[in-house]
Amino acid sequence: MDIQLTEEQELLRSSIQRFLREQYDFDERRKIVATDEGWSRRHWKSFAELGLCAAPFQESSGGLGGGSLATMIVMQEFGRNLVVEPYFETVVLAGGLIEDVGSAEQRQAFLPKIMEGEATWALAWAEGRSRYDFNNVTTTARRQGDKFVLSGTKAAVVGAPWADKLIVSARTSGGPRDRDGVSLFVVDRHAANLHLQSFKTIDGRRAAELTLMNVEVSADQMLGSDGAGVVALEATRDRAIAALCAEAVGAMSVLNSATLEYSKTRKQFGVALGTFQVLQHRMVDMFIALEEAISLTQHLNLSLAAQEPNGSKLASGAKSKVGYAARFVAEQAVQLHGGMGMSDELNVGHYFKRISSINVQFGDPAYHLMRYAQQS
Amino acid sequence: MDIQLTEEQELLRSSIQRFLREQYDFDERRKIVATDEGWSRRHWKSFAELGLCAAPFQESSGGLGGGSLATMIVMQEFGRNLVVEPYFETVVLAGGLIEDVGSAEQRQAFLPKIMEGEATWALAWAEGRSRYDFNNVTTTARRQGDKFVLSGTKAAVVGAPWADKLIVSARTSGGPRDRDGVSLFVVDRHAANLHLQSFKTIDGRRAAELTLMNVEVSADQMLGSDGAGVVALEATRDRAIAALCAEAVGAMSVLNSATLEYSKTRKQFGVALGTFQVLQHRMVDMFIALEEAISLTQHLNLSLAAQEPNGSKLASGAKSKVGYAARFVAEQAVQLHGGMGMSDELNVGHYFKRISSINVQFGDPAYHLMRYAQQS
Amino acid sequence: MELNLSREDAAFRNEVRAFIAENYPQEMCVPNPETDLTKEQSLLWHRILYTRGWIAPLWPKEYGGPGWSVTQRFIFEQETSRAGTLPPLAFSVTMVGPVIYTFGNDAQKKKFLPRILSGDDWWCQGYSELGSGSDLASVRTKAVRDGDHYIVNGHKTWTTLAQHADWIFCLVRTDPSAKPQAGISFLLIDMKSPGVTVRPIITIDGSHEVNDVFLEDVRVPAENLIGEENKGWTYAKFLLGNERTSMAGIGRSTRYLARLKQIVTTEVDEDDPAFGEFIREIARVELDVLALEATELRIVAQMSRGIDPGPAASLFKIRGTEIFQRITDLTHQAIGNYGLAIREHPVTANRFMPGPDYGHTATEKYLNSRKLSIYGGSNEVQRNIIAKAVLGL
Amino acid sequence: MELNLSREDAAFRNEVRAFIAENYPQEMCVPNPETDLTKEQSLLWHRILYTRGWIAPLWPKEYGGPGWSVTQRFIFEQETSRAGTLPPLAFSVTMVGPVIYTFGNDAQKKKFLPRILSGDDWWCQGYSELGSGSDLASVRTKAVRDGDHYIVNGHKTWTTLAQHADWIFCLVRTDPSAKPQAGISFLLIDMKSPGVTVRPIITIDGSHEVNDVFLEDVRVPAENLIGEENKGWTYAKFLLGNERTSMAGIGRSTRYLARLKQIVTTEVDEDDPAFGEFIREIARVELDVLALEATELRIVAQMSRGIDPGPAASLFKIRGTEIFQRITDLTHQAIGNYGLAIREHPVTANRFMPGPDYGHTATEKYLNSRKLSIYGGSNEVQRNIIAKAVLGL
Repeated sequence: MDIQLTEEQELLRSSIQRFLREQYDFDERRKIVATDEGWSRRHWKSFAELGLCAAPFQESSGGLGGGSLATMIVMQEFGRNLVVEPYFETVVLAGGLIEDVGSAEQRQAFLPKIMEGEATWALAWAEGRSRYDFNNVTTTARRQGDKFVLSGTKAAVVGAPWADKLIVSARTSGGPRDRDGVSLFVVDRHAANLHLQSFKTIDGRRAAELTLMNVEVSADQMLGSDGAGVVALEATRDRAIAALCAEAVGAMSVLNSATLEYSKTRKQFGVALGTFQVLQHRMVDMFIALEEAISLTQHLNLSLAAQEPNGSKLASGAKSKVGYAARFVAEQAVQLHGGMGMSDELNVGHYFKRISSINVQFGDPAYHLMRYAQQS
Repeated sequence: MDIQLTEEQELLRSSIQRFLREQYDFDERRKIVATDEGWSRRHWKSFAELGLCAAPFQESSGGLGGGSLATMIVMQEFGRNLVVEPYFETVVLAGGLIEDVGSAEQRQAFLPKIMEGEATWALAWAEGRSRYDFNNVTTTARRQGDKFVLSGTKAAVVGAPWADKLIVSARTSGGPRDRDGVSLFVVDRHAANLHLQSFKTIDGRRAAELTLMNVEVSADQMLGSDGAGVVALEATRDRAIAALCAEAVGAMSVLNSATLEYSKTRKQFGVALGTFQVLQHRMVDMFIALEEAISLTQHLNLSLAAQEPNGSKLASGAKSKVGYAARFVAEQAVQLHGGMGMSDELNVGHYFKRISSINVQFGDPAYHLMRYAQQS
Repeated sequence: MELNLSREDAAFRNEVRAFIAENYPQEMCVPNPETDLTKEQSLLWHRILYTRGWIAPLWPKEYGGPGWSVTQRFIFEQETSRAGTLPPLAFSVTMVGPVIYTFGNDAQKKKFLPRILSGDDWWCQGYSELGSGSDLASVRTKAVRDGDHYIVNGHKTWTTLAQHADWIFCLVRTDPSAKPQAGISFLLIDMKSPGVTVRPIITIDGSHEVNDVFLEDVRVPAENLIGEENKGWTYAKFLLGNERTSMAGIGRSTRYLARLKQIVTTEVDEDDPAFGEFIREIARVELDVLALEATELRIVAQMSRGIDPGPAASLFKIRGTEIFQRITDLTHQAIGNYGLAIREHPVTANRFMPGPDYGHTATEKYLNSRKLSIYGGSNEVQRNIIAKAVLGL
Repeated sequence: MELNLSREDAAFRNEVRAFIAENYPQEMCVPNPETDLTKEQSLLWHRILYTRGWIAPLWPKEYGGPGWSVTQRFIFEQETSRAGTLPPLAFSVTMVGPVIYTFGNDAQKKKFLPRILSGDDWWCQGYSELGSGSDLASVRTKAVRDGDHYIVNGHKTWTTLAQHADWIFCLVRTDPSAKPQAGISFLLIDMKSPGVTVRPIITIDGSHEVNDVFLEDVRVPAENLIGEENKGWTYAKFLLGNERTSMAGIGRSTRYLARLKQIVTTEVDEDDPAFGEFIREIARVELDVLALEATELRIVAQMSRGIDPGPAASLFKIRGTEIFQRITDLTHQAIGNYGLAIREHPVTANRFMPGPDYGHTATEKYLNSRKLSIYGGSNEVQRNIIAKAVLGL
């Protein structure tokens, strides 16, 4: 009932842990974030060599067959170390989509490069007014012979500035908020008439707003069925949430340990902070929040792995509950660190910001609470 | 800006305080609640002699002209002493309605008896499925010559079992949820074909469910204009809320003092409860909740007295915020009293129950929060 | 949430379900079984379980337990509580029983255990005293040795269902000079002994569940001492651990949550301003239940792999009671104006109670459940325990 | 909420409103005035108020205050903050100024007060130290008397806008052997003194508001000592009271709340699952603001009747910061996906920032406002103060 890891999974986890411990401490991460690209191609290559990029994919796709539990293991450790490389965008989002709805040719063309760490991807589904609604697409894709011509603007595409490939949702039919008629396209980041305006994200990553002005895409670059993009994105979201919850759990566990440690050493009014009962109970609530988040995250990942029918509802539930729990833990970790918690130099604020970012990605806790409530 | 009481108001307050201190301690109240009627006609008479029953009415109606501020003063003290006599039902609800929309004849017929403490009233607006919506009326009043014939069931009418008169809302036109078409009627509690099923309320009072099977009411017993009952009830609700908030503030202030006192004397683990920081901060939050409740209650009463245009919105706001604050204070007062807080013998639980009851009357905090939000 | 069960375990679950469906006494299906049943009615299901051999899932087989695995016990707990069956006497089966078979002598085991299982003896708990509350070590009831007896004097309070009890297990001070925890003994007292008086305490919901128990010069045979004199604190703590573990109350919360949903559907129109609030709050508490259940499953899985759950019991106690309080609060809100009414006790069908049947116990449940964060070691004390035992603070 | 004002007060309010509308510098209307202005830009409004004689509402007339009533001061505070004007330098006008005119000698008053009013001197606060936080009495910076100078060594931190400061007022330890509070003095130090180094601290929102200030063998003339040696704690507490009173921040919260409403109206469709949540939470925080404002009015009314507000400042600090944090939190949520973006500092117009203008500072405000419950005496410490001073615990 609890996740007792298989030998393989234990191996995966300990190899990530060892690598990150040796090569990805907070100083190293800070240096990576400060580079132009904001992520390290060298580390990316190492992740691939460790098998992380191939871990979740099916063996029939050339992957290691680890599925959502492998993703959970990777993301939790990445959460613990605030890894900024575009694993989530490339492997979980794009890779998952390609494996899920891509044609045999597309899988063959794209997945090996992802698994080998030779290509990074980004997923462009959001628009300025879309909020968290996949239906709300005004970007259009007009058929012209064996091509589609894409026009529109996509917002807040994390990982886009340095991605090799983009997956873009665009409307091939239907009205601006119809569920049907949205299709997905693989677009080269260097495609003609595609303009990127880059910006930094709260958690030290790079994102971009895309403007497509008649970008031509070969028809065989449509991913999945014509008009069925929303369904594919919804399944992607469930996997994305499972991964983000695991990452949040990793980040929360570091915040809890750091806060506890700090409270035992830091003195105020002549005694350790941790002797104040109010702070003790706060940390107990942080502990409980983490325990519950771990439980729900495992439960969601197991349910997705078992293809339980209520997986999508459960995903929203977990995104909400884990999101609220993570926000509580992050806010209290800063509060209990006092002034130090506000400083950019300490790692605590960076975990806070990654959690704030996770809570925005694919819908915030309030959105998913009501989505959970509305799903029968 | 703050309410600096006039000399008259100070006199009113101190006379109530003296009376209640001398004649209405918790044991006396317990005895009153245990009687058949559940309230004391003797005390009721004393209240009238003190001028409380006449206090809020206009001088032109024969009252003392104290308005909503007088009501506030009375209700706050009644809240402090958990007074169970039907002041709210008779003076605030019925008296207010009669003064507000009654004809000259009706005012003359009914108000003097109310002011002299010779009649008690109850207001029957709710029905089984109405929840907090005045529009939702299925009880009908059919015109027959110079009479109306009332049929239907009214729910949870506090004070009805021993009231002399009832004000009943019934539909004279329109569909079951129309805003227009609800009218108000004065009905004698002993009227033929009117059946009462009595029950006890959570706060030690008596209420009844009314069944009207062709109850005949003379047409001149219609209160206010034909079909305009909802508007009259809404104005009544604003006044009712102002009074209930004041009562809640009175109850909260006793709970806060009692809890503070208890925490200073009661020892656990060898020290006074009040030395535990978690409980200290809890009591600080109870203190803050009370201060804010006092502020909003005064603000509402001043606004109603000044007939500010946004009074009704403000009433909902206060009902919500004061209601949440009172619930928090009540629940924590019980919690901090530990097992004793659960005992029927201590007064704390009775304040808790009166607050629970206030939170139900005329709409709970969640209802009024959204009503507040929806009022422009 | 359903467990992924092995075929054997699934068969067991079906067996339990069927047994409950066929055997749970109709007589016990009253609005509020905790308060509305007589002593004899309360014992009906206990005796049925006893006959079936299922009365004491946690007991070792040699003392009458069924010999179940951790998972089977969990399944049984889950099925019985989801079905809303009245749990067997916790003070007998869950609390004093394990103390007797763990720390008692052979004579005590032989005398008491069978009658606990059969329901012939009804036990109550003499822990709390006026002014002790969650601080049990401050017990003041005295037991003075007098030949082969103890003379006991004191006043126990908040004693649940003492009005039905045949026996009471008491913490008593046998060494007034020792440090608080060191001078306490664990004594079994016959409620029929001269000098034992029970006085009802009515709680704010109007019910009579708890009592004062006065002990005046009660002569208790020394053979009723459990274990060693002055070592009672050890046994008392052992017992409290057992008490709290069961406090997640997932089954109960799941049932009350389903009822709440039904009430909201019936009572609150979609255009009611508060409709969205109910939907949201129900979703929130449902997720709280789900997360706590998933946590319980993790712990059960760890236990079945031999890992000590540690002070997880405190987490279950805190969150389980917070959740149930929230559900009863929302249920009280959901019935609207009828939330003003409360049943009179003792409950009879003759008294009029307004509104739909499903709302009749909402108010008293809301009031009664306020005790959950106080009794059994207040939630503040549970947080202290986690702070110390888990966080090392 | 509008005050019921006398005719005179109403005229005054109109005068203030008109003055702001006509005189507030366009240059200061930037997305986030607290971080986006240069020193000189920050001072523009200060100097305009100075010229008008309105720079120091709380100061006695003899030192340059306008001689307003409590109500007028309140009106001025309300109008300026609602209009979103950048408050004059709090460390100069609100904090050190009153200390100087209350506890300083004539020479100090003459030297410092006029330059505070004119804005010629920019003051910063040397209270916090690494490892002291809300526990100010644990100050370790040392000042050793050497003839007619003090030699100061130490490290102050979280010093707001020290990068602009001409002077710093410091708590320093002059008697290391005394009890913590007893050995502290209040010293004014010229930031241009040799041995003073300012090092920026970048906070989690990316901005540079606070600094480390290192003091190495800084020679400070003894004439810069305020009051008596070792009595600094008294002056420090006096100053903190002034700081906290202004922390209700009703005007600021009212402005940010209005902006939040506008953002939600624009960004969140009615069929968005979270729409109802925004409506509800906005209503809730609006009522919180209303209740706090009504409380402030009560206190102001009491003060104008000569009643000491006592530790009400702590209540305002707690609730004012909780409210503003909640508003910035909701605003960050309201901008949806754009909540991922954050401006880079120092801010220039050249850098691309996605989404509508009104969302550009939402993320950094959310992050930055986390400090409010920490700085100026953490909210936990404020609750301790109320527990002690109001509740007598």
